[in-house]
Amino acid sequence: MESHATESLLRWIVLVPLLAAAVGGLLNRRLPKQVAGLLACGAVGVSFALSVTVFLRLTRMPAAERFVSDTMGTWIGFGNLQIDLGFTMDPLSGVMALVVTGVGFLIHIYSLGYMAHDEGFGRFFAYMNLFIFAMMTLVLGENMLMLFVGWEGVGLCSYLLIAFWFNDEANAAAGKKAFIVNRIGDFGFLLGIFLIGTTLLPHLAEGEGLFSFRTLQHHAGIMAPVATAICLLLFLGATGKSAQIPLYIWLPDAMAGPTPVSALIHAATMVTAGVYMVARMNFLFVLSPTAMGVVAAVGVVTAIFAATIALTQNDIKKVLAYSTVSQLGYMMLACGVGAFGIAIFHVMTHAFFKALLFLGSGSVIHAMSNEKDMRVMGGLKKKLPITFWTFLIGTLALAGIFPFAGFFSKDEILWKTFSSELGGVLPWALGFLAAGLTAFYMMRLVVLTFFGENRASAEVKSHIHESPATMTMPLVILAVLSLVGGWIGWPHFMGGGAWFEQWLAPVFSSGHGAAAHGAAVHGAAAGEAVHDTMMEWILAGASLAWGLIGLGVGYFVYMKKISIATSLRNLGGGVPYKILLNKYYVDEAYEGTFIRPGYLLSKNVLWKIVDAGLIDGLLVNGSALVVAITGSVLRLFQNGMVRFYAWSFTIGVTVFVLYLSFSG
Amino acid sequence: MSLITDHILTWVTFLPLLGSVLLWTIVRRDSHARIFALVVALADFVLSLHLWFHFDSSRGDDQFVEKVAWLFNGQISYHMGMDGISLVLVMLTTFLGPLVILSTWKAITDRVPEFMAFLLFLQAAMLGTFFARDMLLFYVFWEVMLIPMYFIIGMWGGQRRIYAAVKFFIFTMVGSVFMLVGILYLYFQAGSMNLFDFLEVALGHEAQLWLFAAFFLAFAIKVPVFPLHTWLPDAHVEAPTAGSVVLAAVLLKMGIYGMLRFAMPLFPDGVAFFAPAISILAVIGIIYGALVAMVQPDVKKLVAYSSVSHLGFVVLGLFSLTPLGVAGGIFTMIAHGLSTGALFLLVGVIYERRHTRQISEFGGLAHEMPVFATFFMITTLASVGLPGMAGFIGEFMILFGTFGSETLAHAKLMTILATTGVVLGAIYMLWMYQRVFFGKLANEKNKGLPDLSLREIAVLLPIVIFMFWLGVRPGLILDKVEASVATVLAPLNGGPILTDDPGHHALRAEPEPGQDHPVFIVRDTENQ
Amino acid sequence: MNELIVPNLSSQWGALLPYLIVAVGGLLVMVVDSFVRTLKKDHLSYLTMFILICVVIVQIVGRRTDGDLLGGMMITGDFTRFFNYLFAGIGVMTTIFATGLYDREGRYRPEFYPLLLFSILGMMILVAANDLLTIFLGLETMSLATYILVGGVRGNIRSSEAGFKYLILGGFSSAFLLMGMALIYGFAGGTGFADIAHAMKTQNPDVLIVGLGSALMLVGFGFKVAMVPFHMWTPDVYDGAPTYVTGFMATAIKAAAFAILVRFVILMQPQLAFAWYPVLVALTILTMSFGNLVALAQSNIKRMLAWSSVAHAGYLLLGVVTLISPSVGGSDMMMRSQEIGESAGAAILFYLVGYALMNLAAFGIINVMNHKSGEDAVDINRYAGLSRRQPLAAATLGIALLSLAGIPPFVGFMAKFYLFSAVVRAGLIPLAVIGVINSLISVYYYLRVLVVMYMKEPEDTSYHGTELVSVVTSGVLALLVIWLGVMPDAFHRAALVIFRQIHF
Amino acid sequence: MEGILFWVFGSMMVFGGLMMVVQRSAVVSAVWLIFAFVSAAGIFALLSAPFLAVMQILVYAGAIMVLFLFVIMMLQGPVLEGDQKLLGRSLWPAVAIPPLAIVVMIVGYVMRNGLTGWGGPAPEGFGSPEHVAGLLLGKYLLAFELISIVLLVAIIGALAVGKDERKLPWK
Amino acid sequence: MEITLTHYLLLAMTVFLTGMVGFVVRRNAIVMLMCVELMLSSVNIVFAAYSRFHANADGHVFVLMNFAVAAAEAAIGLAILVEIFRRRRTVNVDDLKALME
Repeated sequence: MESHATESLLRWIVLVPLLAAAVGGLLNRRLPKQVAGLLACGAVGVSFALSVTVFLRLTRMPAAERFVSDTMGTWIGFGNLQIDLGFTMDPLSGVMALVVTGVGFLIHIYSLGYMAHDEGFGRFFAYMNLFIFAMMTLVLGENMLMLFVGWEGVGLCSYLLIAFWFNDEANAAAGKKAFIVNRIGDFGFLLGIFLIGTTLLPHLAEGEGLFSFRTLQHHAGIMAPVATAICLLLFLGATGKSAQIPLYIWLPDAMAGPTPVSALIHAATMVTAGVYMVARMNFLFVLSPTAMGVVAAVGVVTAIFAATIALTQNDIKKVLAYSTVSQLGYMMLACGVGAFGIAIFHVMTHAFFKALLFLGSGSVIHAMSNEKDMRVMGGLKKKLPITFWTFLIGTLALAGIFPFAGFFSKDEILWKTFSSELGGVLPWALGFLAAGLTAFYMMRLVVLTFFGENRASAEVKSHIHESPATMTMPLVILAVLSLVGGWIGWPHFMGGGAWFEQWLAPVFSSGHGAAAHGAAVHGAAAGEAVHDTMMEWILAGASLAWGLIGLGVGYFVYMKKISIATSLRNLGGGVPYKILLNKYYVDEAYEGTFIRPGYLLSKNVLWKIVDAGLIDGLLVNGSALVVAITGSVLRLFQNGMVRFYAWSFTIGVTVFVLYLSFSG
Repeated sequence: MSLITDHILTWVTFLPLLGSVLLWTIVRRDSHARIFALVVALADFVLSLHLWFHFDSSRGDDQFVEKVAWLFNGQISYHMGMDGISLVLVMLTTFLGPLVILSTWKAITDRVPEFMAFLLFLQAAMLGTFFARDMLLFYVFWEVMLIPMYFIIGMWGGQRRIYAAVKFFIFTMVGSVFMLVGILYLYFQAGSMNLFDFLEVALGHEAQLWLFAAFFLAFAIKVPVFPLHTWLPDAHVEAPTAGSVVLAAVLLKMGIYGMLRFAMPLFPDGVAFFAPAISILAVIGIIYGALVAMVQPDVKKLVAYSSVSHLGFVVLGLFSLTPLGVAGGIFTMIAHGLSTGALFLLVGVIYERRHTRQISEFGGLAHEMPVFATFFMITTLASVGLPGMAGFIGEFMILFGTFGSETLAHAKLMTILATTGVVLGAIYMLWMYQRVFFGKLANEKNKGLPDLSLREIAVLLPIVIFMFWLGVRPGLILDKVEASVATVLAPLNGGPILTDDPGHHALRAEPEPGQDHPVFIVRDTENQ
Repeated sequence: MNELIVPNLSSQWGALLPYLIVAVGGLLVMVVDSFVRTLKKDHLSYLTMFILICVVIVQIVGRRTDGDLLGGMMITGDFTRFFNYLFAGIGVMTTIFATGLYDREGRYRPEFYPLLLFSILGMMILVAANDLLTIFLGLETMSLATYILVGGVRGNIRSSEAGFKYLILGGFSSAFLLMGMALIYGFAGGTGFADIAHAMKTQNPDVLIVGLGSALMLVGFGFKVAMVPFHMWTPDVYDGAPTYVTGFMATAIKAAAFAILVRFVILMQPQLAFAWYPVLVALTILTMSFGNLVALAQSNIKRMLAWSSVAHAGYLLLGVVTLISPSVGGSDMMMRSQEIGESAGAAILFYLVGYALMNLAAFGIINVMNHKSGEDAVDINRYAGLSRRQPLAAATLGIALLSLAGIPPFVGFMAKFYLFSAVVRAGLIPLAVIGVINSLISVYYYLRVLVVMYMKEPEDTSYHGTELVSVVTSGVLALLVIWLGVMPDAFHRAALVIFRQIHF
Repeated sequence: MEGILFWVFGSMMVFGGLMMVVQRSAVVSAVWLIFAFVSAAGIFALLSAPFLAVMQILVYAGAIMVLFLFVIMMLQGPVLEGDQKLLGRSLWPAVAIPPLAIVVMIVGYVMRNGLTGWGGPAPEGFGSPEHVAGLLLGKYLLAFELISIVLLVAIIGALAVGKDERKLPWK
Repeated sequence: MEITLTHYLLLAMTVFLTGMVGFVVRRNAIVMLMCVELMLSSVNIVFAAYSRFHANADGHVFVLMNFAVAAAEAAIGLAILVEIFRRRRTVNVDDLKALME
């Protein structure tokens, strides 16, 4: 095993937010709001700064050895099962760490303003810091178990923050739903871990951490026979965390939490954990074309499925939520076609613009006195100029308009889908379609929110105002990032260096190896590369045009000809619209097939019939009753009649005599 | 000092009994009784710390052994010993002892000296059970344990306390009487009641099956394993808080301990024969317990059923026959002891205030009692096995161990089914939490409920600290039990997952290559 | 024809002394009561106790001339001394319990003391019997005295009825016993145990004559120990008799009857016991089960304990069954089987003592549980909340009942342990299983009393133990119950030694 | 000769017993019992037990039965009325079958195994008062003493139970 | 036909069973006592017969003791019966139902 640099700063990236969370959480209301806010933001800031420091150190290393680790000792040590408590940073986790702490920091700042008047201020920041801790554990964890700690930790924070305003039962329910659905994913994840562990354990050398990513990568070949199973199980976990079909249902509900939470957890960071994990385990996924196919298929179907739902939603955050689901589908698609680097690239750009959009929507909601329904918004352009312009930038980025960040990542994804051996025309077409839909519904959102007349009540209207600087400043920064953030991945065909991909290349080397292998098998020639470049140009142009069309149509329909929307709504008797509005009735289907029957089964059959009736009633009390009744019946022999007693005596004697006669 | 340290196990066991007797006879004032009991329990804890710090983790055999002839010319002896498995359970018991007593400060106002006496008596019996290395001694402690618990449930319990107490008593007796016959049979095969002599008896296949069934029944009822569990919810619901805590935290562990210490090593054929069936029951218990817990209207009953589910994991781990699964089971016992104990304490807190445990009576408590809500949340999370807390380590090890088990039939399928319990656990716990703590404060009676007092925090805080501590540093327990687990499993020819590769000597207590039989005991320590 | 064989008494006075003391003591008590008019009421009880204690002292300090007495009519040794101690102890306890109730209407029974002593004399003789005639006379002395103890409470119809039922059924059973003896006499040509043993060795026993004879004797003893189906007097008589007499009967008579039963089956075994062994096994099982099952349905504590005594008779019969179980008789396994027989016998002895202790402790409390009006508290519900009113009485009764249920660390558990271990040792595992199932069932009804005492609030607080002396005495017995439950070994070893003396 | 007497006394005894059982009046039953006892004395005589025969008449048929008759007369009324009916018709089989079964078994056994003869005439002086007295005062001295205790107990008992409390001799 | 030991035994058995059946069927307590006496009497015949068979008088002693015990038993039985009769004005054992389940 190659030696690698150790970096004890790493642990503090993780631990500082934890300490801040602990302090903030324990002192809670005893801490003045300013102090609490400062503590929380400061902690994340420190974390960010440390991440940058370590990251820079990473950049100075030779490309192949970019890896630092920080081990805090054995976590679980039993027999030859050795799991360390440690953190590592390689190019992949470095990028993730920067995104998480960076965006997290901005959102923390934003929250200072957004949550300023909330009574749970201290609690909120404690949770947020705890989230950063968990997310960093997930990202920097040295092994799968550490990742799983973070994985569950972010789920917990998500739960706590969704249910932050627990007064409303719906929020609490949404939080619970998020946690539980994630747990379903974890079910697969855990099994995946077990499968890896049992496959690998007999082959480990002394002192090798069983689930350490380095070990896994090192021994990936051993796992080849069961790679498909492992990958599918792990992917089940990813569908939970990254809100893919069939476990995406929690994410839209999760919008019940405060908007910064939606931005941080349910857009920028946590939900991408699944993508991160798949990318992290790329060396396994590439071993199984089946698994890759499933990943790609689920990704693309999710992308288009969520996009269609987003078309009809009226809640501003719900639209963004479905959009997030859709974008996560893109990322999965990228992973599925082997373009892990691009997936992470999209993770990053998406973090920028989706955080921006959420924060912007938060600003809107803040201005509209917590109103989230777009149907009563409108005309906010003038009153919230900063919000509007930054929001628009985010929209353009999401719609994939050149030169915003989204263009680069999304375009790359579509291109890879098209060109990869694992992709093809059909996935590309679906992704392409989804991209147009995205542009359309985003424009719809923008128009309904910012353009036209305000449709709110006078009371609400009078309170509309631009948000404070703590909120707008992050918006601006994120807007800038949404613009320029994609440029680091400027692709080759446009004269760039695809620096982002190159940076990650060492992590995905095996993946690339497989892709190269596949290309070699299929006789990829140099000539084809030229053709590819042409093709790339064409596709990029098409997708840009397609995005613009989407935007245009959206603008046209909702700004000029609202009747079109109405007639679309009534298309086919309004059934398609209704289906979309009600999200394909998936929640209801789950409720009807699993939850309700499960509940009724448990209550009426298992508890009432099996437990109380059969086991307790029939077996336990029943046998007791039989004994008691036997006793009561036998008791009747004791009738007080001496003659009867004597008779039973004679019977006893007779038995003896008879027995003796027969035996003698 | 050597008077104490030479007979440390006796002291640890009988100090509470002494306190109990004094409470019966001398200490009659309520306030005195409380303080006296607390002091005794604390003293016992301090004594047990001696065990913890002087325990040699590298050895899998018994330590601090005491052996005095008792009956039949020493064929039956007062034989006390302690290995790592006993150690951790003993520490759990003595650690919870003072906390439990402290928790009853306000809750028990009727016949306080008697209550404290019974609690201490119970503690003595439980400790004795963990130490006993003579089967009859074990059986005596095992049965004696019923008496104080029976009174605790029956005298200070809820509405249906009598039903619950009697059910508890008789249910447990049902199993143990058959075990007694089994013990007697073994006694005449071995010529002694000593566990280690039992281990050397060569039993026929059929005898092993019968004996294993007899032993297993006794322990399975105590655990409780699936169809034998119905006493548990009743006992839990009706018992006073302290009773529930002890019941959940320690008493249920007796069954597991018994399987591990006696039923499994003594009858390898029985284990081999029954393991598939038992693992199925365990899995049923996991899922069934969780599903039934989900629909309970009473918080305590919910927690009770959750115990059925959790202990299903432990049983599964045990019968995976892998060191990992077994160690995970032991770890889960501790973790479950902490988390479920804390849950019952918390339920007790709210019951003291509101005199109801119906979930529907609550809602929105997080407003009125934020500290309480926080403790409850932490405990809930510990219970559902959130990574980073104690529960996760155990569950992970169990499931991982089981998954890799090569002796257990359908191990993979069992693990997959069992893992659904992880999901279900989150469902019922969080749903309960949501209904109790979240939402609007709808019920007028819940307005203005006082938050946790300092005393209550003092009771809960140590437990919570350990939940985290063990979650981050499970080595605290694992190091102590590792060698002992190997010893216990040695008669079963080990779990393949960790030992089948000759290239690695995975376990420190693995026999030396040249040695044919693993050393169960170091006789020298007995004949001191 | 045959010359007068006058037994040489001079060397036997020492061994006869305990019997003489009790016999003369009985007369003395009677005489004192009749002629000394200045006596306080409880002086008679002191005298009675003194006499019984004299028996103990004489046995401790006296010379031990073991062996045949009075020309083989009796035999003395550790075995008889052991039972003499037991009877004396039970007698003292019974005297204490009885004396406590002097003041109650209709309970002053001066005849109680001589009758108690004569009854004990009968038992002592019964245990020491070495001749069928001695058995018969000892048994009748014991029984006749007991009939009056049971039925002699004037003005109490329940007592009279109990006494009459006991008497008439006792007479009925005596007829069977006698018929059995007659048949055995007919086989052996003599009534001495020595004659019988000799005949057993030398002649081929006729199954119907000897088998039926011994079976009928078994029936007679079975009546005394309350073996199903000869048990039916038990609940009625225990219920109707004054409680202290019930306690006496449940412990002393049972002990005496089992003592002679054990000696009798050993005498008959191994050649013949197997003729009716399966029937005995079946009746043992029935006895255990019947007793426990019906006890479940009782609400009267005395009846409950009566049925429980039937059940305990069943357990003890289990010991008897083990004692003579076929494997014991196998010639090739003689060494091991002797061991088994000894362990069974010692277990029976231990059980009898333990049973006496715990039962006396229980009856001691029940005996003094009265209403102000003098009404006995026999309904279990009268004990509600006793733990609050009289913690000591409740704890004592509780310990006694838990011990009866066979819960450690009380002597009842150890007794069962020794017994069942002998049973298992003899390989009778199904019987052991039935035994433990039965003791499981028994737990329920014993617990019910505990439930009432400790877990129910009192409805009528006017019932309470009136006699502190009795309560404290019972408390001391309860301590013995614990002590013997924790440290039974010395006593058990003694029991082994004692039993060895009569065995094989 | 012995044969005839045996059959005579035997059938008298059985008949007396049966009549005692079936007669409803207690007095009549008692008289039939005396009849049976007298027959028994005859049987004793046949069995070379003259002393027993005499004692049977004196003690049994004399003293004991007089006691019975005395009590019956003392109690009068209900005792003399006797039983309304002995047993329900349906219960007769339950009562009768066990003894019948015993009879069948034992008779069957006897028929299989044959009769047991005497093996010789009784010795001279057998069963005479001297003979029995020798045993009573010698070998069976204990029994002789014990029976006094038994009778004493019976006296105490009869007094204690039978007498009114105020009239107890010692009060 | 020679009268053998067996004849006497069978006679005793018949008488014994008669007494036994009488005991079971009769309600009158005094008659029940008499039935017991009858049964004892039959036992006496067995003893006497075996005494004759073995040519030793041990059985005779037994019979004598039997007389005494029977007398004692009858005395006590009748005493208790008188006491019961005083209270209940009955000697019908089926009326003795103060003690039953």
